[in-house]
Amino acid sequence: MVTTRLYDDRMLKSQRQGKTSFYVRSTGEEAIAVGHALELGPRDMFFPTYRQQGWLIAREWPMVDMMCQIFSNEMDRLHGRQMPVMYSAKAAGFFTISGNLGTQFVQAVGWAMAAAISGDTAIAAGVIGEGATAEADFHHALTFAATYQAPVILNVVNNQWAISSFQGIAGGGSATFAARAIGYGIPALRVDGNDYLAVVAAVRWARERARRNDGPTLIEWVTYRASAHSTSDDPSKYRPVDEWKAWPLGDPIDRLASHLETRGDWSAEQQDALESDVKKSVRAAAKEAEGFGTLLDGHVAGRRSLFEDVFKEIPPHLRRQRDEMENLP
Amino acid sequence: MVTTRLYDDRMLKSQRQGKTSFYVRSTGEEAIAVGHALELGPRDMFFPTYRQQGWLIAREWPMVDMMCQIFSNEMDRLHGRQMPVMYSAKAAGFFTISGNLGTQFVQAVGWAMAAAISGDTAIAAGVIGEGATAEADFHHALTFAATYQAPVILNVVNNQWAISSFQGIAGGGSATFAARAIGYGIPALRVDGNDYLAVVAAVRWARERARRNDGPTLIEWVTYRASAHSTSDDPSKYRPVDEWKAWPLGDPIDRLASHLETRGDWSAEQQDALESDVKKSVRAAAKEAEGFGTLLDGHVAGRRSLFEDVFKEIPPHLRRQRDEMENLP
Amino acid sequence: MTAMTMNVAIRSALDNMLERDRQVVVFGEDVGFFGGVFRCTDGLQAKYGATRVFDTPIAEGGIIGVAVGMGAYGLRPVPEIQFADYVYPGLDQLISEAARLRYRSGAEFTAPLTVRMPSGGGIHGGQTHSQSPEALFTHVCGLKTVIPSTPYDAKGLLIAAVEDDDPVIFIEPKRLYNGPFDGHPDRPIVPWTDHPMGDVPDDYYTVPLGVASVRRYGADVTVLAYGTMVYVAEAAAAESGIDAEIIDLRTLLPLDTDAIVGSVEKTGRCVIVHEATRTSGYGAELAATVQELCFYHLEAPVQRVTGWDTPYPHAQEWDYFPGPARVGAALRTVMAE
Amino acid sequence: MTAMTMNVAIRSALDNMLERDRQVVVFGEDVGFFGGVFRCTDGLQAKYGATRVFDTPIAEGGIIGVAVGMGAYGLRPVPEIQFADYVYPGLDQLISEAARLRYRSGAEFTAPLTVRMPSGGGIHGGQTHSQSPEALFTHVCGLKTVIPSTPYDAKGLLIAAVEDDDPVIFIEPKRLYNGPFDGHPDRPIVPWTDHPMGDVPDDYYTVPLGVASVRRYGADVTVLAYGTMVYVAEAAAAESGIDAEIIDLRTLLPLDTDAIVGSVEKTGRCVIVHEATRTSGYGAELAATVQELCFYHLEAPVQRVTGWDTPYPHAQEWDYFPGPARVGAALRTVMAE
Ligand SMILES: Cc1ncc(C[n+]2csc(CCOP(=O)(O)OP(=O)(O)O)c2C)c(N)n1
Ligand SMILES: Cc1ncc(C[n+]2csc(CCOP(=O)(O)OP(=O)(O)O)c2C)c(N)n1
Ligand SMILES: [Mg+2]
Ligand SMILES: [Mg+2]
Repeated sequence: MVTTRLYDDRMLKSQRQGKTSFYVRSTGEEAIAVGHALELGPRDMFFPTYRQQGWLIAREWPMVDMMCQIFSNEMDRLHGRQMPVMYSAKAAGFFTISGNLGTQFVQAVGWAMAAAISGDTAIAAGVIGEGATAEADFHHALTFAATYQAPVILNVVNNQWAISSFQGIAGGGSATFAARAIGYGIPALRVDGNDYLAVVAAVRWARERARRNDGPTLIEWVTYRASAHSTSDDPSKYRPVDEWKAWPLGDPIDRLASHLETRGDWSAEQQDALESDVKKSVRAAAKEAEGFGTLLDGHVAGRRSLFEDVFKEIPPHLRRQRDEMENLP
Repeated sequence: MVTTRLYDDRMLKSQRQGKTSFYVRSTGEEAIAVGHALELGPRDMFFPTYRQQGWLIAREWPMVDMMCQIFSNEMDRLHGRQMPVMYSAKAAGFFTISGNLGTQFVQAVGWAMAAAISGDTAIAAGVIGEGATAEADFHHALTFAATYQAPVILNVVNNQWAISSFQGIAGGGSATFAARAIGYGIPALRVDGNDYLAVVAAVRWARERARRNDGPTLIEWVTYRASAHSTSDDPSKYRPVDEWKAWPLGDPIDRLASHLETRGDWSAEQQDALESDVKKSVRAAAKEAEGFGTLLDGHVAGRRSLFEDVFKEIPPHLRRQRDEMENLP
Repeated sequence: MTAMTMNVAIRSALDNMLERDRQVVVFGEDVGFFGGVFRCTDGLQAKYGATRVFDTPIAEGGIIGVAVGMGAYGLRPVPEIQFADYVYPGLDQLISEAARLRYRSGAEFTAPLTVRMPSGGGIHGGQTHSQSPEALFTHVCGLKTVIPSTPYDAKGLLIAAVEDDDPVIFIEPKRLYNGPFDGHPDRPIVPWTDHPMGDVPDDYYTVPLGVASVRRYGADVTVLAYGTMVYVAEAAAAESGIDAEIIDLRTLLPLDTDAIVGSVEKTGRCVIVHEATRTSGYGAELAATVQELCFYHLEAPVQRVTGWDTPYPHAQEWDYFPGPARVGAALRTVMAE
Repeated sequence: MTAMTMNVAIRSALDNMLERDRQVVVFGEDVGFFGGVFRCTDGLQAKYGATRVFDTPIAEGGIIGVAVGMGAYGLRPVPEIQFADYVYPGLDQLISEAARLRYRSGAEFTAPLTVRMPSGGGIHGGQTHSQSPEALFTHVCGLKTVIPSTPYDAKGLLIAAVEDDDPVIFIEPKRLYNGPFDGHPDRPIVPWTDHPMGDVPDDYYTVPLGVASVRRYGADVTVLAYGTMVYVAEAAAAESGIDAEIIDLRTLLPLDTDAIVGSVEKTGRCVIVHEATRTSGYGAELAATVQELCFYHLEAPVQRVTGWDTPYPHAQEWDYFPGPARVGAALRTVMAE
């Protein structure tokens, strides 16, 4: 969680410096992704939103690789095609992120169905923001998960905000998001997503249900989007500027640290040391990644790759278009 | 209900005779549409499916007009454009039917929102089959109805079947359709849809809630599709041929008649007399409508009207296309 | 070889692929127990079990959505959309997801789906059982679009589509399920089982995607058609006595441009026929391409004969359907210039 | 007259219409309290109340769905789709419902919606914030499609769209919100507030739908463009020194065919420019139409300059964007023939 927080801070700074075009922080919500990453198995598949970078960090995915994606540079495995933070890391069980809200939630169910069809015990976990639960994909995910009893964890991250809209606009005023599951006959939990230990316990429970083929579980994670929606957003236009300071439910990092301190397993000094160590390694990674190029210095992925991966093989009309591009004066 | 049943029988026969291309009966489900028609107000709007013809009959909409639509003849107000049974009758509070499942359910919510925005006490009632609840529109309807507390009745007609699929395929195996409402904080009822008096009571309750601006109500009507899905369907391929004879929940017409008989308000003779009267008037209407043409005699709506009502005014490109059609050798 | 109708040929393709490849799964509304409203999957659930051939909830968006997830896992899903008119709720998953998965993940994840759907009119289906939305798919980069016109091609192309590692939209002209339809509703159709092109091998074979087929050689004018319209073009050529070269495109994307250019350079004239509405239909792309590539060979403007820019009507469907009379008129027009 | 950016002009149109017509309602994701991510509805909720200007759940299908119901009731809904890339979940309600309501009800029910959405790239938005899906709408009979290129037109066309009794897709080229963009990202843009075309009346006025505007008169070649591409075409003409006649289509459907034919008959050459992917893009319809109607006047094949048939990339967006160099090359090509 600490690493995720500091990674976010650094990337925010990079965005401000023009090294990338856009950034999304997960401040305050780190426990959810990190808890999933550590509790799900190596062959399970996570269908994240753009606010689940904590998974990659917790799985010790090379930070330089993540940053190269952010900088769209020549080492970016996605060839500069995707907006920053839209990682894809199959080997880490991290599905390619879509800019379209909700779409991946039902795909997680399809993946889980496929695993079940194949007699495989791997499971899937989908993530959706409370705002995006209004999309069709949420309903489809629950319907298909219920009908086929798919081995999937359906996570609703209720961080209270969807850009400028409070959760009530998504229907959170008249019922909880956990309650949505009732109508489909899917067991559901509503969990304090800022309590790392609660996250671990709930994920384990749902994971075991899925692994034993007892079917899907929906978990509503109550948390709070402490930062702006993204670097394109100015929350002062729609919520009190200092609302975040009240940290509804408390900063998950502080809460875990003070729990450990109370138990005598951790100290403020250790926390400081950890943070300064992590800061150093984040800085080192950033330097290394910047060395491969950023949007600022223009060392971005080549344009030739534009035409690759539209299809498995480049069809004639795309070859003609690529030639046209390359022969431009 | 009797009229609806006999109307359906007659139109089925017309389809067999080739006077129309297609027909859908509502056998066994008549109470739901009829109860709505008689309990909602003249300015309320009903968003029906193709199995709600009972509304028009109960509202005493001219049967000849309905049949002209079935026969696509020159008196068809829809100019032969729509498949049979896809009526539109604004003056009867009956919204134009879509061949696409589900789409109208959320439109009912929009209509109700519009009434509320306009300070109007008219309300809307949407209808969806249990099979079609899996469509996105169902979820959108509930989400928007909950968020804006729209004055709408959201009816799920659970007739157990969606063409060949039992309700379990739509998720009805793990929870009731009424339970779907819980997650949105919408009050819901699950009602015996073959008990006409229960229909009346439930519609009244939901209507008053909406009228008083107490918000939406979802009602699951438990009923049974006694006939084939449509004239294009052969249910013997997927359910016991005599299943319908067991009339799950009982024939709504018989049940009401025997209730009235028990109370001493009705008799078998009266029932017979009613049926033979109705049969006569249905036959007379059919003769009259057939006089205006049917698919069999080819006296169908003219082709010129093909180009009207695509837009309010015919744009130049459609005028050119119409000319081209008319100048064909 | 067995005499097969087109829906039986499609079922045979699915049967072969379910048998050969454990990754193939088939599903959709009424597809499992019942065998599909057009019977294309009849008997497959009994043969391969409800785990691999199954019914789905009525939610086209959900059907494509789970198919994308299944494809990412490693299966080869072959979902059916009951009518092409009902694909729209699934378009977001097709456009934003299936078509983009390979690109946005640098080929880590792919969506090897084949989405089957019956299209076209002529069955009194009105505006919601008659549409031909193929042009929409061809505008989406990352999707391939295929439309067969014979049982033989249907089977071979479907197998090729299922084996293809990209998402393929497989459009089945429902007017051809039972027999070739030449656009004369008053005449009986010859069932495929009595037609030479209804001879279909029982075993596995493929017809490659991206290759057109010349259905009639001719010197006067090139007709570009696909699906049902191939037979309408044949009827129009026969009735008008114009020596048309009729190309059945079979795959709309990727398009067999070479076949088109070769023919138009020879004939110098081109008529394009489709049943979909005219404006921004696939005929627009074809006409634009032909004039780009064959401009100096063209003796007359490329003509489009298409459905009118109106919804498909119920009672007047034969006024809507671009039948042999309209195609014949276009042939005469280009020949007159 | 006030100097307005395009988003301010749009807001002004909504303001005028909310004031004049009680039936107008404005809604969408982040549209109400916040005023929209592009600020097009800023201040309107404060002025007209949350009953008429409001936030919606994140469900484009639901947004269009309730809008259709509202329109049937008698309101004039003006929903916003936050980015055109997110219209797909709403396509079924647009295609199957909004576009068909009048037709299938014999004009008993109508859907006088105006669906606003920002389109186009050049803001580092990657594949999900850069798309130009206009061609899809033009293939759907029953929808009108409008794309303005100046603040003045944006306001006048938007008012005309809101007053129109048919469903109108109103596409806002987001690269033009702040100022005319000529395709040179390295050069500063002139903000609309310093630009003559940023002068916009505060009061109600309309610019009629279906009428193109000639942005530059010329004798050598006709350029058909809309939205951002109008400025790219201007830059290309200026840089190449070719005397191009540049037509800003403004409405794609219904199309102002007369304006196009008049110009191409004069110049004998035609270049079409759009940012959307090429295959089955609206340029295909334009090219097909031009060759149909002006065949005997054409001296060279109609050329299309478009986005490539790939998703819109993030880092290489200037390689994707059809800038003045590509348009200039096409102008030179047609002049050389
Ligand atoms: C289909 C679609 N519609 C709209 C958007 C624009 N959008 C991006 S993020 C966002 C808010 C999402 O809120 P929520 O689901 O609560 O997730 P959070 O940002 O809080 O993590 C919106 C509306 C989008 N990306 N996709
Ligand atoms: C969007 C869409 N998908 C599929 C269909 C094809 N279809 C027509 S009726 C039907 C079954 C509907 O079942 P249900 O909703 O339970 O209504 P019922 O027929 O029982 O009244 C199906 C799948 C359709 N009309 N629209
Ligand atoms: Mg949120
Ligand atoms: Mg049903």
